[in-house]
Amino acid sequence: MKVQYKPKRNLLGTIFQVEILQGMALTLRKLFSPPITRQYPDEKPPMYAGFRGQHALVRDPVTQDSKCIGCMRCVTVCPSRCIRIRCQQDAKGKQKVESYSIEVLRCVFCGFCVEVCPVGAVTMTELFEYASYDRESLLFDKETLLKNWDRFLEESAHDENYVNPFWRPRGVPEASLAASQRMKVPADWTIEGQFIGTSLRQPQQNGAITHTEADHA
Amino acid sequence: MGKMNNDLMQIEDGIKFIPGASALVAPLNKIINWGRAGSIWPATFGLACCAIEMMVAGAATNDLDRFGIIFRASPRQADCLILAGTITKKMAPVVRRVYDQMPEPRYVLAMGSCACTGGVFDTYAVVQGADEFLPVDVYIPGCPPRPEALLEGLIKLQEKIMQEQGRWSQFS
Amino acid sequence: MESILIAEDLRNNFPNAIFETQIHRGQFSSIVAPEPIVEMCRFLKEDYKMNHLNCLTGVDNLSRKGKHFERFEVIYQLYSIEYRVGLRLKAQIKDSEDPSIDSITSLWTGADWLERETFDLLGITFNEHPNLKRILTPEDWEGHPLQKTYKLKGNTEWNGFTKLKEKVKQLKQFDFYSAQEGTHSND
Amino acid sequence: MTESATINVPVAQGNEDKYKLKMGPQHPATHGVLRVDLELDGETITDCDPKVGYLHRGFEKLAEHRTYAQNLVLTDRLDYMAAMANNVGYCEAVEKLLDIQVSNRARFLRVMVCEMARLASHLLWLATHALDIGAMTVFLYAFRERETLMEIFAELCGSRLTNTYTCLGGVRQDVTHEIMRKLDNFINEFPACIEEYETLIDTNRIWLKRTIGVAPVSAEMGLDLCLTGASLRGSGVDYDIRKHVPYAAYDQIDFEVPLGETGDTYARYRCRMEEMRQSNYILRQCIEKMPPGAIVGEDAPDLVMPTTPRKKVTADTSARQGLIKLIEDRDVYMEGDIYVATEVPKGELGFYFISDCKGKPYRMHIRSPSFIHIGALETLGKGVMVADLIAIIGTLDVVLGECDR
Amino acid sequence: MQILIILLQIAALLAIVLLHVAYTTYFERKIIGHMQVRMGPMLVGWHGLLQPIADGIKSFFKEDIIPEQADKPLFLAAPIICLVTMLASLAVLPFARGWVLADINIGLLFLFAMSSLASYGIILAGWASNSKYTFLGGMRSMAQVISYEIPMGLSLVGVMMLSGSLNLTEIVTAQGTSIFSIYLFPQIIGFFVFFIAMLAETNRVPFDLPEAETELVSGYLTEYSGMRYAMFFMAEYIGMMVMASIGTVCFLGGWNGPFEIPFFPPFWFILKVYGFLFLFIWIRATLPRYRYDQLMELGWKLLIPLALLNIFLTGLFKVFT
Repeated sequence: MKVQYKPKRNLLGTIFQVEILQGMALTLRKLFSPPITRQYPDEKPPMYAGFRGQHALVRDPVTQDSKCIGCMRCVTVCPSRCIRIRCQQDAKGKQKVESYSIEVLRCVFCGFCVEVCPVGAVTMTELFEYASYDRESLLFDKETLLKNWDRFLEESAHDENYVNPFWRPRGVPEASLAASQRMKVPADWTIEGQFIGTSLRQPQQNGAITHTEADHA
Repeated sequence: MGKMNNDLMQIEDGIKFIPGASALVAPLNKIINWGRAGSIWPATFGLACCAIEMMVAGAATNDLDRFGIIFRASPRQADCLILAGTITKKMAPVVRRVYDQMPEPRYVLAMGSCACTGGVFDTYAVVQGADEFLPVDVYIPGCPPRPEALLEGLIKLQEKIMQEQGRWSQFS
Repeated sequence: MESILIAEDLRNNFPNAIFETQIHRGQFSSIVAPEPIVEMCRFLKEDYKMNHLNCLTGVDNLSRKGKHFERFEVIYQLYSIEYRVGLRLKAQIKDSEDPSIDSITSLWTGADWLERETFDLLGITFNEHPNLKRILTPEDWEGHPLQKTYKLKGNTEWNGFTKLKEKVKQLKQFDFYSAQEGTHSND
Repeated sequence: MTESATINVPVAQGNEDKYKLKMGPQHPATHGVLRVDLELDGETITDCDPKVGYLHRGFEKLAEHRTYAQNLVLTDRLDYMAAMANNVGYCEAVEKLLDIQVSNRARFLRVMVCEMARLASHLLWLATHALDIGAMTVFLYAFRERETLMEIFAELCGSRLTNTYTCLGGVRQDVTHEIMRKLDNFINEFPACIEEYETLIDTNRIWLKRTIGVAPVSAEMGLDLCLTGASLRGSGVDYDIRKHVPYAAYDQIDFEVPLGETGDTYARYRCRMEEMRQSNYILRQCIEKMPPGAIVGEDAPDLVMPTTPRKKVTADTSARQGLIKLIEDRDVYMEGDIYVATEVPKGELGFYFISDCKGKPYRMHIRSPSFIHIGALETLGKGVMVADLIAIIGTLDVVLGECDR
Repeated sequence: MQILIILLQIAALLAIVLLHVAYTTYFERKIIGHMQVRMGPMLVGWHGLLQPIADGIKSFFKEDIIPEQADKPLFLAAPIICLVTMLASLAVLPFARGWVLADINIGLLFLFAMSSLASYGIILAGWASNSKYTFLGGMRSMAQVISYEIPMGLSLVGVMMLSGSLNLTEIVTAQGTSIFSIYLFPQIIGFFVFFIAMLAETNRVPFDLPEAETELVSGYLTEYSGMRYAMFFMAEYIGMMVMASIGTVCFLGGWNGPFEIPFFPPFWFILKVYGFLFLFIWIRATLPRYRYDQLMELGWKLLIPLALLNIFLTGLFKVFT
């Protein structure tokens, strides 16, 4: 396909600078249209579940402690090697996590640690405002990470039933999920309720289609 | 001048004090700090990925101009250096030179993991943190941080500037 | 037009220079001797219209075993836009003080930088290259990073960076705050 | 000194007409940390020597020390204007190397994010190119639309710029109805936005003067310089990897490849503008044709990749952790090498891999379009004026993260 | 006593003009911001109203860097030359009938002389900084000023012929007999040439080559910091105002308006000047930048012939009426 060029200017257009006047008309029109600026400190940007922001360790509502079992999968998968876990075996031979730290300034926010965690212990919250004057305060230890979780629950609209999309990926068949991953999720996270192309919808006559049409309306 | 020196009171070891000066200095200090905090001009200095988010912060959705922040191309007119991206060893002397060219008072923001610590690039070619050769004022985590996070870093910097005492460059 | 036919024809034209033709996941590659590489590329470019040089890079085969593998390898990935076929040439270069191969900048001007990059990162010299200098690393860098003997964190610190750190130490006394601290307090 | 301009005045020693100017690495128009050493005669460039490497981070070395799954995060930081397209390119290459099947839905999702990334990248190119030539309002307008895309990315995968969206065997997250509704709105509104940019610059006499006839590249010259992408298609060479070697679901999608004629800055500009329209069309098809199904293939490897071959994981450990799917004893760790190229917004992004039976690549080479395009600057930059050089850097659409790696 | 009054008048004029300059920058940021669908300064003061003040305070207390390699006296003198010449040209501007500091007979020539002198400041700044970017900026500025002074002067010859005077007050008065009591319509070609030359003289988009940010970093300003930079900045904006005033006086009928405003005669004058300034800003928000050689081409090959044509036509007009 050859690219389309706009027709050449005629003499009259050249003398009266029509194209420049058109451009100026556009900017003038924009002068009176409302600005799209979000006034940040007052207006926060829209945040979505699964945003890869500040790290947190989920506080278990029962034990009030972290859910981490010390399997080291997050440590292994971390591309920037910023997670440190120290484990200890207690008297019964059960593994206990002694310390868990994330060096946030080295993190690349890929979300791999959240994705591989078998128990949904580590997560990335929707908080992103935690700039600091020094480097030390951005080395999160276990206590800080648990506090981050509290702060997240406090500042966001989520409650205890929060499911991070990296714990339970959207669009994965229920059968291929581990037991711990079978969480209660919105309908369109499952295979049955997922988005299907508009041209493919007609032949299907199940519950999914009514849902999608309702959604579109 | 000599007479004035005699009037200096030594309140602590090494700290001298002019009687009555604080009444004059404090409001002036406040005004200057307000002026500085209200017009931070960063140098246009994009290094890598974070530079794109820095541009977004300057674009219409977030609009740094609201804070009185406009990018200056020349470091001579800049007050603040936003290190947006990975600093490699080859680049480090240049970064330092840009910093040296800036007039006092000058501030440095390290934006993103790479500028703060080197991030994922723990290799032969990358400086492991800008603070190896620059005094960094604010660290902004994220890879890259959201543009709003950069704004928050700049607000933190403004708070820091408001706290300053007597940083009056050549007039001090 | 099939890649295999081209590879065969190449073998017929340069019988002594082709050691082996491999196929892996549907891609053909010929392991070749380094000497006639320019003629080979010209042959492919002119006879089979392989006018697009996809990729030119080098490999350090130190910890990799193979029948024909020498220490260094230079990869030429060629593609014919007209016939939509590709062929890879893998020129083997023996380990020596100064591993070298002829430059193909006479065929593709664009190969200039790719060869410079290969020289920079692997230390393979390209004969008759117009401007063979380091490109990615600083000019006084020591070592070639992509060689397998080179550590990830580097074998030695770059000279320029140590100098910078010294300079920073010197400049620190002119800093506004440190200068003030120097006059006001004892530490 | 030998070829002093038109008037032949004897020049004293040391007062030569020519002088050197080092532009960059800190310069507002070099798109990052490119440095160009110029030799100038007045304002005309007589010698142009681009210097790169100021962002050389050692990607290829680092990749040899990380697993295939971990290296994905590095590709985000290559061409950070279109991280999605890089993710897709990397995954396509590794999947071919390790022989991993991708589900059909994931293919379509990949096409979708690729084209969104192409729009985002081209918008950023338009913005900076226009800013370089002095039209600063286009910059803001283009960023307005780009923000919409970035927000869709953030909702889709949790990050705006460095997406890490794909994974070996598919993608990491499915789309939701909300995302598709937003995308649908976007593609309905976007053609009007392109019109808006074109009103400002397309026929503007200053823009035409600054772009027509500047740095013309003929088809032969383009191939000789190894240019790819819109920079080559502006010269009329029909080379688009999406058509030549279809990857993802591009074989199921209908689109056209815009080709220029003259190969000058204006032709490349027009090519990219048309590509944006085509991308919009592809996105519309993605919405129409999105097939149902899982987002990862059956045999997708786990993120925690074993680094040594044939490591048996016993049944009980996998039961405990619940997730480990093995790539044991398959021929994924077969020895061999592969070169897979994909069409990213900048041009041809190729990955050359050598596998030596380990979970880490033995060698990863990235054929980055920007590196070669900056190499072409050496030829294109001769004989033009300083202002044109800025326009040429803009029109080649380079990004230094990808160039220096 | 007379001197004291004049001094007071000068002081008042300077204070008002400098305040206007400060707020012109504010309006520029606001207007361009809104044209680019964003907001402009918002947080320093109510809707950013204190922004220029903050900028000023900050600039005043910045460190003043003089590069080691610079030619020090010239480096220091350049911004002063720029600012002083620009301020001096304010003296002859008639803001309203009788509202003029020095009503001299060669007012228009004086303005030309001053605006040419100001370009010396720019050239010296470029040269004295001893940096290649500033040097290129200075060279560009010199070439630009030389090539655009001529069309500008020629375009005003028509006005001089019609009014028969170089005195600005008399030019305004003479326009009373014209259509709408402005010279815009009889001198439309002259106005076109003048307007383009005016943009070029003040180094505004699309002719902002001397400080083209994406090419020459900041052009001739690259090495200037703090207060000296602010002085150049002020000079540039005063230059804009002066040029807008010449345009107003020569083509738009100065202080004449559709009706008289009691107690504040310069109302129409100021309104027209602000109209011009808005046009400057509007153009800046819309257009790309010319290339150096194209700029020269436009000046010498289009504007000068047009201006000469205008003189010829005006002459014919004068002869036949």
